[in-house]
Amino acid sequence: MGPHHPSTHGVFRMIVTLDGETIVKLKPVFGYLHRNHEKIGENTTYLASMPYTDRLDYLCSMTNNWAYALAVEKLAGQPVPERAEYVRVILAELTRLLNHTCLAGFLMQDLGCSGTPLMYAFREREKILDLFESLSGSRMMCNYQRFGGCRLDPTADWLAAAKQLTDGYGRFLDEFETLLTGNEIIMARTQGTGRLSPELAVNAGITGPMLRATGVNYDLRKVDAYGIYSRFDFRVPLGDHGDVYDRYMIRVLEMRESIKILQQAFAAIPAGPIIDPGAKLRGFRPKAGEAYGRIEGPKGEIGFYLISDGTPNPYRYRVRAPSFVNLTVLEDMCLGQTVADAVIILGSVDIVLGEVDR
Amino acid sequence: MSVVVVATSASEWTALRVVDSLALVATATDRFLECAPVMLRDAVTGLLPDPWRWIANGLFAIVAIFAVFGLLFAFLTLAERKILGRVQNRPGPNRAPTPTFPFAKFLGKIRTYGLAQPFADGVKALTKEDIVPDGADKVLHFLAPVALLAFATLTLVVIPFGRNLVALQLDAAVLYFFAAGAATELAVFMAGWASRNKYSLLAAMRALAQLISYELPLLLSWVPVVMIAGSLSTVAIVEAQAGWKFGFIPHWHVLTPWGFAGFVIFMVAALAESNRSPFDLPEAESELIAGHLTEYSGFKYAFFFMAEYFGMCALSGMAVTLFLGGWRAPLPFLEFIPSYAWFGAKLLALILGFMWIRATFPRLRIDQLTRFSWKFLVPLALINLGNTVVWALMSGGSPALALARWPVCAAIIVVPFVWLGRAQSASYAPRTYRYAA
Amino acid sequence: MSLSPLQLCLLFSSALFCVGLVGALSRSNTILVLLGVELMLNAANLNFIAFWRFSPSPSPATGVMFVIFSIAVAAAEAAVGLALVIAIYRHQKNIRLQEANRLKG
Amino acid sequence: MLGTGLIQGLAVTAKNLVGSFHDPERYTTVEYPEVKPKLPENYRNFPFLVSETAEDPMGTLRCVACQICEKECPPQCIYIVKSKDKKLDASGKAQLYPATFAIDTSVCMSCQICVEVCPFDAIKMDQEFEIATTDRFHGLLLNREQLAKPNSYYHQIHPTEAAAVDALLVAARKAAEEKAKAAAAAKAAAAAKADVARVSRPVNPAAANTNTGQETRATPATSAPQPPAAPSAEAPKPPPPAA
Amino acid sequence: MILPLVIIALLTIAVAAIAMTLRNLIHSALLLIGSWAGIAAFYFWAGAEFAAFAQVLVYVGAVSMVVLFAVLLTRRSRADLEVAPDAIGRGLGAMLAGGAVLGVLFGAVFATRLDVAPTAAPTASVRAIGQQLMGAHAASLLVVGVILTVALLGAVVIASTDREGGKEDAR
Repeated sequence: MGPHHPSTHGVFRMIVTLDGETIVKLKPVFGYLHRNHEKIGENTTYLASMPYTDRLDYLCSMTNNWAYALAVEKLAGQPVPERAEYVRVILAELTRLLNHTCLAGFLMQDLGCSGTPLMYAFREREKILDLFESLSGSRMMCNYQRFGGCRLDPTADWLAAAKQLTDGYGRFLDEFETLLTGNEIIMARTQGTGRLSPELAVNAGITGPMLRATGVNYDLRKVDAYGIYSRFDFRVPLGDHGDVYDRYMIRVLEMRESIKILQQAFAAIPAGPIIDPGAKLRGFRPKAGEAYGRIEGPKGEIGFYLISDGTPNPYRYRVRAPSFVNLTVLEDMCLGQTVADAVIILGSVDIVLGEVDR
Repeated sequence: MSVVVVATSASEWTALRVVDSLALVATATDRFLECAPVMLRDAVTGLLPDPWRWIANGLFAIVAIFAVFGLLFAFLTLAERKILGRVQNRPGPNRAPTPTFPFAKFLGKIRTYGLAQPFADGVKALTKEDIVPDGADKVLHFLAPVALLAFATLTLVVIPFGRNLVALQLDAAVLYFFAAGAATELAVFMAGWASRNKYSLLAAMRALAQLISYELPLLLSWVPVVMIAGSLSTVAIVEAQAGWKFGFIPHWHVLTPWGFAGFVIFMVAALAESNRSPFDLPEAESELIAGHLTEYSGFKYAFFFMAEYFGMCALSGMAVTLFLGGWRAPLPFLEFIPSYAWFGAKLLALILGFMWIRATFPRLRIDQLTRFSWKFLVPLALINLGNTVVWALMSGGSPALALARWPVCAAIIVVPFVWLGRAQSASYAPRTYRYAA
Repeated sequence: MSLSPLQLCLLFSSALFCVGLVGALSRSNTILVLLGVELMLNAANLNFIAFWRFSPSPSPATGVMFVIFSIAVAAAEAAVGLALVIAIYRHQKNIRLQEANRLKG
Repeated sequence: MLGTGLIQGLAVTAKNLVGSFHDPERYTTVEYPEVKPKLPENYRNFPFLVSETAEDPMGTLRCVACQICEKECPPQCIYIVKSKDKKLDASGKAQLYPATFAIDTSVCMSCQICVEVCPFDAIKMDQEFEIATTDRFHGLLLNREQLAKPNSYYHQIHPTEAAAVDALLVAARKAAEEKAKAAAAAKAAAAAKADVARVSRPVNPAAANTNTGQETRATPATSAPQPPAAPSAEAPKPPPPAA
Repeated sequence: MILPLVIIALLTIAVAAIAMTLRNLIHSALLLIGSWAGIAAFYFWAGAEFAAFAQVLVYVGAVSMVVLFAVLLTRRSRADLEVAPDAIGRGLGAMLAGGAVLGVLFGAVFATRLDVAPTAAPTASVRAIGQQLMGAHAASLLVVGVILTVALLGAVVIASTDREGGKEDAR
């Protein structure tokens, strides 16, 4: 199925050998969107590669920024003020809502609904993107986090608008679920297709909703408890079949958890500086050393590994992209399924080519 | 409402049975609107000598059907995209400008809320370059859309649009309808085979498997109607649904348990037969690009599109005739509205239902599709046959028996539905999820 | 030598019969032979209807009955015949009539 | 039972179909050419150069060609050539100005880092997004004349931000004047002392209270007072390394 | 009244003849299906509508599918369809036999005096056919039913032993 097949999310090619309808061998081919992200990272200053992190996983730029900022702060030992931590959590959870809604929409589109769930998903996504735009200036390429805090302080009415959105999100989710989760056709098509065993998932280094759908309890927000996640109480949903239906349901349940986190965060956000006063913008020379900062992105564990040698440019700049790792098991899930299922399984893995190819 | 001027003309070859149309007019209620079309036609054909009158009748009918259903097709495509849009919270096409002629610049400025869209599509389809793959055998490539459209139009001939507006009054009309319907498979095969590429042949095979496996439930679902109505001719079936019970419940077949079950099976099978919504496997975008239509472009593609809509209109027209009491008004005092208006309203209601389903459901996989037909629809249709027999037997006796037959027949059809439904959905169940500590 | 319509029908059906015969005999492809036989069967049906059409007492439509039954049986025969053709094909990879002469296997 | 999930699905689409006619929340399309969408205030597209007055945009550019933004720009899409002579800027100091200042908008990804690092608030983000051109090369290479826009335009597109920036500028200019006056007074006193102590001639290193060369608006070390409503335009500038 | 009969007859014979001589298998199969439709038209003319629709439903609807599927499944490449012209001798022999049979039949038809009154077409209404089917021929109807099911199962068994063979029609 060629690079611009209508069902792959971006330029991604699958060489599928068929026996009748069932798949015998599947070789994913990607690299069409390789932009040499990591080499650029080595030739520019730490600050300059921040806007490039938006282009990694172009659906959730806020979490990419946060992961990179976290890594650099770990490298340079940069403290982060209280309010910035809260704003970062709020933005990360909003991005999670955004990403999971998008995924549900694309998955239904692969299943064959002629666009209806996708349009509902995009209607909600637009609202979140408008919030990002009024905060950071651009809908998807926010470039909003800095080392030691955030660039702009969200105003009171921005926070009110965001709170009003999260309260309304529960209603949208209920409507979305009544349309889809109970639908017999969807259940018939997705339950049992693309089954992933927990052992294989753990060995292949799968992270994020795909891993939790197989039943493995591994959520960085609980494991690392980075930022101030330890202050919020939320639950981590786990599936037990590891098939396409589970991945869809896990993401929907995670959205509900994110809404809870957001509501708690809005209630408890303190006033105060948005960025650490001592934070240096230009001439930022971290001491030599290495650091690996990772957060629980909507697609899985997104991590940045930096080695600095005291100069303004990092010596080594490595991105651990969840989509790339999750893609490695695509063949194991597709064996024995029909062509129509391969398309759905790819959809449920939720890959974004910008992140896969870097 | 679409005024259907359709001639009543006896089947040409059996001269004996020419039903004198003038006689029919006298019996019908003589409101002007009701029999305007027939009188108009008689006025025209009256001038011609006898043998030519029959040809004039035929031509009249053909012209009327093509005119009405052609326009209906055009505006149905627009309605489909509008409804799909509105369901998805967007306006749907409204940007097609009215044609601007050099001398009438202002024409282009009129905001036509999308009404000019079908004509724009038509022009686009006409002007699109018509690609024929070099390997394909030209004859079949050209013949496929023509054949498909021909069979689809043939089925329209036998549906009674109004009180005495039926193009061809046949004794075995329903059988004729499904004979013409069954021939569409041939055309689909030709299309798949003629475009000479692997994908479209695979899709043609899938389409045929689907058409064949859904033809049986389609046929089985109208047998009860014929058993109760006692005749195969559509006009007689509509006749059988005349009259009202207790003054306001019409005798429509759909209001009886077996009738409702038959109607549901008929509609599901009709959905599959015209390749729409949950069963639109041949044109499954995500798998085979456009199924057996990949190699067609320009006007031939529009032909396929038109044939699909004609098929949909024909099937829902037949559903209206069989189950919803053809052109009968639902309530006695609503009789003054002309009969073809009622038929049109019911037809549009059904087609809007088609579109509504298209906007909501995802697609079934090929094996689920055929399993659904063989394991669920066919047994249900057979049970429905038994159900009608019980209904007919119990209807003879005392009123108590008449009352008792409602729950009995309802039970006969609902219990297997639930049991088969459970068997059908054994492979999946709504799941509950646990949360980590 | 005025030809009555019945005679015309008979001519029509016999001509069709002969075309079927020629087809069946001349083609080497099994499927076309089967189709030729099918055509001959239909020609026979034609006669039934013709005689029923011009028979003095058309009330018991025996002719039509016969035709319906023969259509049903012919359909069954065609189905089985073509299944055989496919079985032969799988056996000897082509369906030329002449080579289907081995009874073994 | 088999059909229940499907029927619920139909009910949802029906609700949306009906909803889209009366409920604005369910009818989200904005018909663009006729109805322009309202842009949030922080929206940013390509940068532009701020000039003090509208009449002579070229003459009163705030930019002093310090080339910080040229170095800091991630995709390196800014090109500056310093002018030979100097001209007076708004606060009366002789400053360089950019002879040519070109931004290649085909390369620029509007990441707004140049606005952050610019110590003189000379470059800001524009909100003009209908800038399609037919010419791929020259059309997208905006030179100084095309980039310069008056401060009033800046107020018009970013009202709160512009107000904050102006407040800072005015404060800085006042601070500069006092310093200048204080320096003049100190000079006068020093001159007087010099006459008196011509003989003793003590050498007291003049505290470098006025840096020559880049006149930087040393913002107070603590972060800019948080304007309660307006978002602070820039992160506080650390005093650049001593010139 | 004779005109339609003559038209249908000539058309059907012409279509059948071309079908038999065509080189391309698919074309000849499709033309043959056309000739079946011609026969159905003849039934329609003769007044037996029920037979006409049965013929169309059974032959043009279903058996044609079986034929086309069989044609498709028994070819390896497209070349197989261009059936090579078989030995001329064989063709000539067939023509001779056919001609002889035709001569005999025509002679018989011309010889007999079938003076039949041109009565109007008897209408075999569906109700009458139904009664007879259920009445006099009820037993034979059941027998035909059994034949059909047995033929169906047999065909499926023969065709699909190991490989997924011919797709038998549901009829």
